[in-house]
Amino acid sequence: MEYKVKIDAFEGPLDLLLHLIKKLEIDIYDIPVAEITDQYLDFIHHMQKLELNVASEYLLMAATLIAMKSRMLLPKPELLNDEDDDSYEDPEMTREALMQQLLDYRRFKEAAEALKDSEKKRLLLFAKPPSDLTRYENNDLTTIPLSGRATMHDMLRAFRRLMLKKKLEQPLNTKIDRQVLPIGQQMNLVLQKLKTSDHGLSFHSIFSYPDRTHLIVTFLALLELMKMNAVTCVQSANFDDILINLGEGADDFEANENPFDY
Amino acid sequence: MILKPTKIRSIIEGLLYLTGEEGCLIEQINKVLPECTNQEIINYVEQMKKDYEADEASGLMIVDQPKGYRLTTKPFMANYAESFAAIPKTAPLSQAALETVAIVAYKQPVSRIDIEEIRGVKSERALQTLVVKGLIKEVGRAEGSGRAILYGITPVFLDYFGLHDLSELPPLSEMMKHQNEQIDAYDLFYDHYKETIKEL
Amino acid sequence: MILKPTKIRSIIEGLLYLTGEEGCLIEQINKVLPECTNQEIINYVEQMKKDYEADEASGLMIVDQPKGYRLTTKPFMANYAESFAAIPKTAPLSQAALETVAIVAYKQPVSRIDIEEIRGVKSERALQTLVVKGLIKEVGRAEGSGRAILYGITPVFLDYFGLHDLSELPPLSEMMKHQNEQIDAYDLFYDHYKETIKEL
Repeated sequence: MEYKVKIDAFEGPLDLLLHLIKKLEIDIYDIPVAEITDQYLDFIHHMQKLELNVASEYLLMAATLIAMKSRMLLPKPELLNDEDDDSYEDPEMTREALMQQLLDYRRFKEAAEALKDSEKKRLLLFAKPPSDLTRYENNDLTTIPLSGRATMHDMLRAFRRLMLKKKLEQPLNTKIDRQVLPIGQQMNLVLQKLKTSDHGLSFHSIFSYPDRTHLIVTFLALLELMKMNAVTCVQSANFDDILINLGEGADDFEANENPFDY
Repeated sequence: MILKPTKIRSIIEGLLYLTGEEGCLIEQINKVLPECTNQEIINYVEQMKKDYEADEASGLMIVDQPKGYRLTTKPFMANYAESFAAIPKTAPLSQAALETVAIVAYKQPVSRIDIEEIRGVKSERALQTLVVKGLIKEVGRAEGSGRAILYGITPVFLDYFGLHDLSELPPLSEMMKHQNEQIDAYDLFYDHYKETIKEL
Repeated sequence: MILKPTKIRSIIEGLLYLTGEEGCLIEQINKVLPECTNQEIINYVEQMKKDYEADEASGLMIVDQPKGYRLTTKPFMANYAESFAAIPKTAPLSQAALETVAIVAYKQPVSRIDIEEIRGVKSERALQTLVVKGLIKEVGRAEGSGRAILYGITPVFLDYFGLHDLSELPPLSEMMKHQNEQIDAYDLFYDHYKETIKEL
């Protein structure tokens, strides 16, 4: 018999037993305890890699099998009183229980196999992303009934789960935490963004960090720039996004010498 | 206005196209086609399924999803589709996860201990994977001191395995009736195992 | 191996379906079907165009676009698409979309590559969905040769998640402190599958 097997080729002691039963052409309804025990022990001796955390399950089964085998070799105690029965474990009962366990496990293993088939088929099927129906709809997310929406908690849980999955232990925002943001520097940044963008920037896009200090400093920087005519702000209607464009004073602005570094 | 059957069919096809991988609920189709009953819609789609399948010149097919349908490419298209980089590949479930999800599906609501008793091994990791993938979820707590978490399957499970509803799972008890056939299936299973073993 | 004309047709149909509203370049089809010349592909598609048009039971058609084709719904479908779009959406954002939008909220401005690094999977579709829904938008371009699109969140994001401003997002460092508890909290996430499986 070929024994060069890693333990992870099997899902556990029951799986290994089923494998042996199959391989030795044993009738699962009449398992020869001595033979299966020897084979089982032989097998786990030869397993190349018996990891400690999984080994216990295999060893427990080995112990059960050995106990069963040795009891079967012993003569049955005779003239038992009902009261004395407690101390005696009938190996036939243990064998019956093991058989039942194996049958149960095999049923689910077969069910898993059927599912695996469905999965395999399913993974071969592809579909396009949903079409953009916005041209047909009022694209107002607020029309989604509150009950149907994903909540903040949904989002945060999704995120935590993701972080856990990736085992990213370091907070992502260490870079921007406690960062000192002089207004002058922020004014510069806004101007640079505007200069590299050919169509102006939306008010919102300037506030790109979820950090209170950053928001306030950026807002102050924007007010300063407006005062200096370095930028102009346009809002086409109430509550519309404000569009920021370079102003006439932009070229005069010498950021490094500005007095707003407080 | 009474719609012709061909028209109804074309509308269903159009909706299935538009919704793509999200698929379309029977109920949604019904809202667009209020003149049809749900049963009529089901009949139309079932006929369309057959037609797609029979049409060798078509690369498309319709599959079930919970309470609805989805238009997908036929399996043979997988080879061709994979050359389009944008399609993300999904890794199949591990053997442990498959066994665990099968137990949850047939025995729900079920606790981790119940599952471990059947499998004979620790199943915490497999359960966690399945929860993260959304295939199972906590559906309650067992009575008694431990108040163990009880697991059940989710609509994602049905979708993942291409089932309309749980009743489409082959009954376990029936599987027992055909033990001889099952043994053959088991042989096949272990043939597969041997391959795995060789690869190791 | 020589492919049958019906097979070639079905492959083209499958590719056109998968590329959806983006469409497919003749050149791309040719890469998948190297045994056909561009002219042969054009002939196939032109024939398919006619067939779709003549088929009253189909809601789809093929339209030209520069150097390629696109599968789309027939014009009459607009009405039905509209009534479909008017159905109140009860489906919350997908898992992929939630993960992606969380990353954008915490890391903005952030490129697709950054997001994919964190998630470990392609995220183009999730980004596309979020842009379409108005939750995120392009806020600039990364420096460097690629000039990758940088994404940030929009006022719709704040509104959708019921925030007054971004400072109301819990700091990441706090969130990450309770990782162990989170494992149990995961299944709560699937609470939005409000229906238990029995109700399906």
